[in-house]
Amino acid sequence: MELIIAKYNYWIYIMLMMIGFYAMIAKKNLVKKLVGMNIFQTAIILFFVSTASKKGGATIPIIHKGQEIINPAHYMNPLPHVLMLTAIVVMVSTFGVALALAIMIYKKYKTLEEDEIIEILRNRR
Amino acid sequence: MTRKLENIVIQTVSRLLAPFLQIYALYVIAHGHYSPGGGFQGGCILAASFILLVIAYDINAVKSRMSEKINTLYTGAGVFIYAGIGLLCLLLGANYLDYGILHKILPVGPVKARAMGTLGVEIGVGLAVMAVMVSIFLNIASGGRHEEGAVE
Amino acid sequence: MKIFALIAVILTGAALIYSTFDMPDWGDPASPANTHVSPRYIEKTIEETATPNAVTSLLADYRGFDTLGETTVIFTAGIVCIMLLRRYEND
Amino acid sequence: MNIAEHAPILIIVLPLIVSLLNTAVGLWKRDLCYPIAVATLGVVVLLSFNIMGSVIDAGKIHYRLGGWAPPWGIEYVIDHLNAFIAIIVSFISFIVAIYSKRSIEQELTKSKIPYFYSIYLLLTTGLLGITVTGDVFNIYVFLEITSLAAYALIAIGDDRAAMASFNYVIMGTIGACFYLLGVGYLYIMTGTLNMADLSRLLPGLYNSTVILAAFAFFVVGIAIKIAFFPLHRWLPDAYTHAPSTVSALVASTMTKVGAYVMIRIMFTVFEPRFSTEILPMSEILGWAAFAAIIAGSVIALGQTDIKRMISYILVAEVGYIVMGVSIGNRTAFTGAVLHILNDAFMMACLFLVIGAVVYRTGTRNINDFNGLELNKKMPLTMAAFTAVALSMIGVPPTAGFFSKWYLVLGAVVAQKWIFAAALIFSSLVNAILFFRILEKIYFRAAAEHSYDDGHETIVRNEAPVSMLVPIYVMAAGILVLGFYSGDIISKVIQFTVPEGF
Repeated sequence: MELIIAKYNYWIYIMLMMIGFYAMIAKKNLVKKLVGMNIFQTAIILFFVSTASKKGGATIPIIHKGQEIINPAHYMNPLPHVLMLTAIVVMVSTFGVALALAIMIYKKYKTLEEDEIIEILRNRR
Repeated sequence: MTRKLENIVIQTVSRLLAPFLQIYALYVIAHGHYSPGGGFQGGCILAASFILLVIAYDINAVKSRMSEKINTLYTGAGVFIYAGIGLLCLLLGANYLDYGILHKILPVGPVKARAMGTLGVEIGVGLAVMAVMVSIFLNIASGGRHEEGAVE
Repeated sequence: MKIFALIAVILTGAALIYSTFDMPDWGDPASPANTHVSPRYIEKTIEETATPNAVTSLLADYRGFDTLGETTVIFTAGIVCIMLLRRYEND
Repeated sequence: MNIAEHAPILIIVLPLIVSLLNTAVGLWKRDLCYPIAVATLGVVVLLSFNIMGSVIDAGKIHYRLGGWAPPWGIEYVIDHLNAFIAIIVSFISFIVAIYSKRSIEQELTKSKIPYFYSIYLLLTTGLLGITVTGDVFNIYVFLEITSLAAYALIAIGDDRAAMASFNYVIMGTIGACFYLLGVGYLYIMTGTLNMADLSRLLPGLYNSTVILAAFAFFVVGIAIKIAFFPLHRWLPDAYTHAPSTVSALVASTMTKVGAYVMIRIMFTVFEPRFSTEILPMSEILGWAAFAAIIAGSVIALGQTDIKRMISYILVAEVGYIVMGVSIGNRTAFTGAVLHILNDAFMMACLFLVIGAVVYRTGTRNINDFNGLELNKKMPLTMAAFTAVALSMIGVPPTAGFFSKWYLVLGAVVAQKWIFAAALIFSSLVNAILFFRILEKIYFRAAAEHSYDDGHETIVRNEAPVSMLVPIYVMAAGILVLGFYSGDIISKVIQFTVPEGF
């Protein structure tokens, strides 16, 4: 029980990540792959943000006004949040570019199923 | 007839809502020093107000307010503000992005100058994020034609 | 094909779960992540940057160059979408 | 402002700012974009030589961004290896940029050209950013800039480029995410992101499974990015269907920078003894590299599309570098670093030559070369091609010979005979591959022509000068690097070998 409470955040992130990973490598529809990619990346965000928490009444890292002595244990760790703000932007950008590519592919082949595209390419040859 | 009536309700509400969204976005950008928020979040809200207009009206509603050229310029200008503040620090004799040196040209002390530099940077980020979000949305939604119903 | 993907995923997941046993406990205030570098950002943020929000000061000042990279990424995405998708009438 | 002092940041910021200006200038005057981009890259080359000079004179350069001391802020740490890779990246992107004008005009609509040069500069920014930084998370950010730019540049290629690029997006994202997870695992165990700080803190934690998992994430993530053998599937598609300019740039720089990151992680962040003794990682990587060399060479034999053939050779060449790193002695490591340089030049030159051929004839199929009489149509281009082909095979005194020599010698010193055999086997396969093409270019045409009517005069249709000059710079570079490889090793490469070898 102790173990579960101490580590469950990691286990949840691993399960989410594996769901996304499976969708990325096993699904044939390109948009489903992208959705898997998003789940995969969101799992990583969950992992980072969960490492920022501190038990014992820690709050968001905005320092109260007029505080003379600042105890770091009263505030959450800001660094993972910052890293994830950066990573979220990177993910949004990757997703936008991937969607643009999916639209290009759809315009060219009129389908988003990988099997059908491979079939079309083979016939063209 | 009902459809048209619904349209009127939606369009009016969105049109009224958009300025408030934009004000709120500016608040989120500017108040990032004291509360959760900052350039990226504010830029996204700002972009959402434009996207709301596209959904309620059509693409021309946004294109008439912010033409494509202006949008592209904003995209570059946002990053340019950021990189330019860094270069300014370099020219004033400090390391890149060392905002403390900005106190030479701002009427505040070195520590406050850091907060000022941060604010300038956040504005740049907000501008870039807003322009890019709008441009990606328009391109993906219209298949790159920037016309109503252009997706084939 | 799908079954291989499933096996690969389950194996990776099992290996990852095995590696979690050495990790710091969730919310442990004494974990290295919470004690080595990050306390300074909380303690000194007002003193050094006059910004009470540690996330903002860290994002735009201490690690400002990461954020420049981030902005560049989103700029790249915008330009990429224009280049890949935009079709002009005259060409 | 002292330029030499700030050169490490200027090589990143200069192309970035110019790429912003390029989009604005492109709205107003499209023709200006090309000269601006080329001039900027020229300045970047000068700056990176400047950095190399100061590293040779004064040792490691430390540059604190924002004036914050590490590990709180981001720090640039430049030693011989960084400066070496930075020169390779900036020089090749400069040369390829000169070349790009004509071929891009042929392959892209006019209105997209400003955006092309913007993204080209962003790609260079990203690669240089990865190269000079001393912070593991900063590498991730710049890795993503590079990747996004590369996805886009590949997707504007021929008919099937979009699909190839999409697969690259999926694989590349997995690779980048694994790298990010590796960063996260190191972060939760040590609490820092700075490389120097990490290498100070990590030795106490080498027995933890989390550190092992982090190392595995790093290696797998980077292996996907550099198309290391079992994970190489995206590379041939992507590089075959990309525009020829982009193939030349991306093939010659991205895998090399990836290899650099691998060396950094294995030998700077982790100590060499972790990568070689505590883990059997060097054994695993060595055998995977062995498989990469054999498989890359054998699959290349079966290709008829010349760009695809060279892509598979590139997979084998990546195997060379990883093998040299994994053997784990001084000679092999020297060979690997030297091969990063030589392979960058050879790949760039090969793709540039093929780009010129495609520009003039429109075919990439090796069998079509039979009737083309390329030796008479494009004699200068073909002469350059011959030089590169000899270097790929490893004929002295070309550059390719020396790096292979060091690699084989390293394998022999380590008594790994089978690795040495793989290297020699791959050279033999390269000989078959390139002599097959050279035969088609030089001899087959003449033989068939003799019992033809023989009266039609072959129009000499040489590649344009803006393409020919870069090709010759590269081809000359291969010969010059061969002559000066001793100097390069004694002045630069011997200082890159990690301690403990």
